[in-house]
Amino acid sequence: MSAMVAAAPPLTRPTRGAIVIDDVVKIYDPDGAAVMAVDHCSLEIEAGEICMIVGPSGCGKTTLLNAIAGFHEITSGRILLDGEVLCSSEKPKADPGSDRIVVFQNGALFPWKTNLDNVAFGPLMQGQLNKSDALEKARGMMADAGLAGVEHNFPGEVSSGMRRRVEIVRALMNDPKVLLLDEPYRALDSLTKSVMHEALLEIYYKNKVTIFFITHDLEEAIFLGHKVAIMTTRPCKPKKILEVDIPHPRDYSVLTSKHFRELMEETNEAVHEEALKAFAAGEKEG
Amino acid sequence: MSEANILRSAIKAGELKAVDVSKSYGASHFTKEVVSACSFTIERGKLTVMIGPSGCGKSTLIRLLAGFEKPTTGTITLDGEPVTGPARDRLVLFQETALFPWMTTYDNILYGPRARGEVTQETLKLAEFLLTKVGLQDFRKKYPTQLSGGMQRRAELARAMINNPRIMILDEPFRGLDAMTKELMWEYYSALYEENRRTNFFVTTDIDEAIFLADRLLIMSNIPTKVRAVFEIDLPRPRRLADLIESDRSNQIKMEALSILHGEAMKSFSRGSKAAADFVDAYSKRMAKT
Amino acid sequence: MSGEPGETRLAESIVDIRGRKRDGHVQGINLTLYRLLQWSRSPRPYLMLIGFALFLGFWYLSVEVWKLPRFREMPGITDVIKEWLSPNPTYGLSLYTEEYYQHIGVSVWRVTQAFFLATVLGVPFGLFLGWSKKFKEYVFPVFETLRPIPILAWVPLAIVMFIASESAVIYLTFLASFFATALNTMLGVESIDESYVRAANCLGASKSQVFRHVIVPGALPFIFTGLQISIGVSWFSLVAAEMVSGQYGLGYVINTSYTMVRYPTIVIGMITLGAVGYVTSAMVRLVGDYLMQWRTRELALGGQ
Amino acid sequence: MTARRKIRLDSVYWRGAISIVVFLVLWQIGSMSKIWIKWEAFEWLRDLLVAFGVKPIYLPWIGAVPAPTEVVAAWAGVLGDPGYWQSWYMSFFRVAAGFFAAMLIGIPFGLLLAVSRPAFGMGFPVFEMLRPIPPLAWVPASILFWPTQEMSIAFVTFLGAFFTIVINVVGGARAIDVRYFQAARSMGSSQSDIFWRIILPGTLPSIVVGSAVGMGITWEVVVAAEMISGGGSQIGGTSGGGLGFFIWNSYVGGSYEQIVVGMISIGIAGFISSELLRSLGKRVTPWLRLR
Repeated sequence: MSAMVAAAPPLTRPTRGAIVIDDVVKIYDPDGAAVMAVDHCSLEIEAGEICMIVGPSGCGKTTLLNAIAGFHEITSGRILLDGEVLCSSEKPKADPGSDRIVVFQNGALFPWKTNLDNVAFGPLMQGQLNKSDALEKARGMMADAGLAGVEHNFPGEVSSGMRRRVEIVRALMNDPKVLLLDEPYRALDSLTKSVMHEALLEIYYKNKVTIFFITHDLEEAIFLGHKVAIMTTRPCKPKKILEVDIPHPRDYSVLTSKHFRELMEETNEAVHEEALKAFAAGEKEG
Repeated sequence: MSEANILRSAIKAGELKAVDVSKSYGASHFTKEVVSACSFTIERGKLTVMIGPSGCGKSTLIRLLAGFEKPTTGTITLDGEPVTGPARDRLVLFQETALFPWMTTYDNILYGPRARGEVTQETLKLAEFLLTKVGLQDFRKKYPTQLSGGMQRRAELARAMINNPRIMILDEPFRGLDAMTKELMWEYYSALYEENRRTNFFVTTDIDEAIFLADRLLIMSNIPTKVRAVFEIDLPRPRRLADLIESDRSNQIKMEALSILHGEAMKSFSRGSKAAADFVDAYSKRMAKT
Repeated sequence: MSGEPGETRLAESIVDIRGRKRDGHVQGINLTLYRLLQWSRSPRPYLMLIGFALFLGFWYLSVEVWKLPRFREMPGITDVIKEWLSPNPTYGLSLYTEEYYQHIGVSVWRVTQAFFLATVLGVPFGLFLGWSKKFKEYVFPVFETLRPIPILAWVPLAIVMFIASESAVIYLTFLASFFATALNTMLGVESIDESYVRAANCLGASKSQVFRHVIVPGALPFIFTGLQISIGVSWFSLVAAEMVSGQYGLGYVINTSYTMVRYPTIVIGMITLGAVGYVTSAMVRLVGDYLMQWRTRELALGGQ
Repeated sequence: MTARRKIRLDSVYWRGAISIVVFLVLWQIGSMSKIWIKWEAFEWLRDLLVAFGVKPIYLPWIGAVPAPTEVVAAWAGVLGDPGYWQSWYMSFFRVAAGFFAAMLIGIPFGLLLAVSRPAFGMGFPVFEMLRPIPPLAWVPASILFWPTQEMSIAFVTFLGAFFTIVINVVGGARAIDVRYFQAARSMGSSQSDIFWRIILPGTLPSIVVGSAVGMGITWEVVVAAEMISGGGSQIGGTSGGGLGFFIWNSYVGGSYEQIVVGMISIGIAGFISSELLRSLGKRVTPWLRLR
């Protein structure tokens, strides 16, 4: 947080972290009844882009994220990262790796490790750094993200907003190509949420990583994203792609600008429709 | 007479008045004041919204209004009579659902009348009407754990309305819902209010929710909480989300309210540990801009 | 009936609004002092005294004063205390006699051996049961068929299998603890949230690193629940084993003091067993709290 | 049922069956060690045992245990004998008596402790003082106190289940979220309303859990009490019957196969009673099932 936003160097796009989702289909078979979660979804995300995935709860957005991260298989289609095949019909399950790190909805900081040990976990496990270097780098990155002072607390002792930031720093410690965020700010109250948005952008401007961000909140999507993909209810596929042409670096005043409100109106209708369909179908909370 | 008219005619909207109420916990040198000399009126038939940074003591205030706890000083009166304990004329919807998990939706809704032994033919008809009103007529036999978050909230609204309280108190009821269901619930809840004009007292930390719902907006200070500012929201009713985004008046109110709220939120942050200072840093940058 | 609003609210409000600890340890000590103050001022200690007075009073009156039917033959409270505290007890067992501590020592040593063995074997076994599906599918059915057999049904077989009665007693006590530890450890591993394992995979941890850094610490709370049950169960089966086939130990003392018509010593044996059982399980809890710092601090924050 | 899923279920079933068969085979070989240990092919094993100071007549521990085939033969023999079934009945009767007494007294006592603060203040510390004493330590005192041997066994089985049930009921009742009381009270419920329609249903799941664990303990205690009072130690009077006594009697009579028959019978009896309890528990708490 120390570097003033305005003074940040003009934003140059990195050359890595481009994701191509090509005609992906995913069919679950919970006790026999085949349920299609993803229906021929195709989406392109450029390197270093913030791509927001917006859709009603339980529509299959998380299934897409799990496929990219390599937790679940896909039934058919392909997913590429910088041209290499992550998973395809032949190799349905991508193998997880530190180039694609997930930040989970209810958080996955190890409660039994201090915040510092959590952040240093990645490089330590992969043996890139020895213990003291890893802790040193971790301390630096945490201070950089405004988390100095909570290194030796356990995750359970700090606020949920702060836990979110520690988790993102833990991800960035491994210099990933892609950050996969699954509704990270859902449980926060809106005042803390607004601070989290700025903190995320702050970290993004310094680390230039591609962000695949799942959310229900349209305002959050348009405020943060370069690109907003609005998904249909289950089975999900992109219904409308919105290129958000508000220049980066952005900050909160964007929210009340005229252009932002126009973008909101343009997409609100599409999102509302899908929400009603999900609402009517009595979808149990995703 | 249709059930809707029965419901509407039976409503006696109440007026809740708090006169320099304060509440502190603990004893000897360990006391902690949560509410200090807080006075406000929840006008009859109005939807009053209270907003303040999370953890500023709003929930304690709600427990005082509902009668679960007694204020250390000051008085709370409903239509003149002092509030002594929990009663059917002041019903609370908590942040997490308080539907009884071991009762079906139908039994939950009929709990109040059955507990007071006031189940008549009319009550059963009213229950049917409310079930269809909240769109749960074919979920009557389901248990709360089988309903989605949005459905649980609507079932709880029905359970409260059948007891015909003079004032409905809601403590951030839509907080756990995802943004889309939340917005649908805003429109649904405000339509419900506009239909019955019962006195409603709604607590939240979300400024958009507050402006969309409120006739009158109370902005609370940081802990120990007291009323910091009052806004009359004169937006036309019935309220639609689409017009909220366009109307300049609502955006203007939002910016004013936000500036006060940030001031209060900053005070609560600045007292915390070093990390809190960074939050203040983020806020001060934004304040410089708006 | 509602929870004590004052105390838990206070714990929350003392800790900063965003759940951050206000100013570290100074707060902790004052908090416990304050809680002690509150406890002493609340009716609880006095009620406790009344409760004990009623129980012991009834025991005294029914046996020694009113001499109710059936209660007459029971040892009275005064005889028990006199026996327990006298330097040269009529039946040779009191706080001052060396033999008393010998029996306690033997029983405690047997439980420690059995408990240690059950932990060393039960925990890894439980971890593997929870960690690898295949291992569980092969081994768990056998485990489940043996588990319902009451431990004490093993007594005769144990005597046959282990010629020396000492190892028979240890085996029986071990068996009870082993089942409890293994089962709870397995439940612990299965209770770990999927996203922790996934997060570790993302961060490049290998299978064995995930096992060491996620599975073991994650299952720790359940493991210690299991150890608490296991220590209780081991005392349970030790008593029976000692009653049937022991030469030393508290179970043996209780048993022989019945046959030798030394009734007060029965009660002394029972009380000692209760006390020693309580102390050993308290020790297990302390070790648990120490190993799981992160849980104890989290619970303290929540006002527990 | 898609094919993939069907195979999955079958393989789990087969793996379980294979592991039990392997266990039985190993057990059989171990028990027959009396025979094959003498063959010269196992000369090295005998020297090894001697080196460990064990007489090389059979494998340590497992060698002394009768083989599954012998056990099955003994079981077939015993099936005809009415005494065997009579001991089943005696044990079930004693477990039922002790268990239901513990439920009848334990649940109300637990609810009383949870509902009224003074009762908890007075009762709980005494209860906690008595709880660590293992139930079987009460056998001598119970035999002293109760006139007949049957009642003393029932008392000890009662104690075994009582402590578990009370702890679970108190824990369950106190864990009910304060929100439910506040909601009920503000809708005008009386104290008895709150007890019957909030506290009792809210505690039901913990009662079910407590009774399942309590049932397990009653079986443990019955077996021991039957053994001890059935001559298992010098205390014994006349034969009390029951599976515990059946096992002890087989041991004294020297027919080790019947010991294992008795053990397996008790295992099955215990399994049946806890399954019965679990299905009853499911029916009593339908809202838990439909997670």
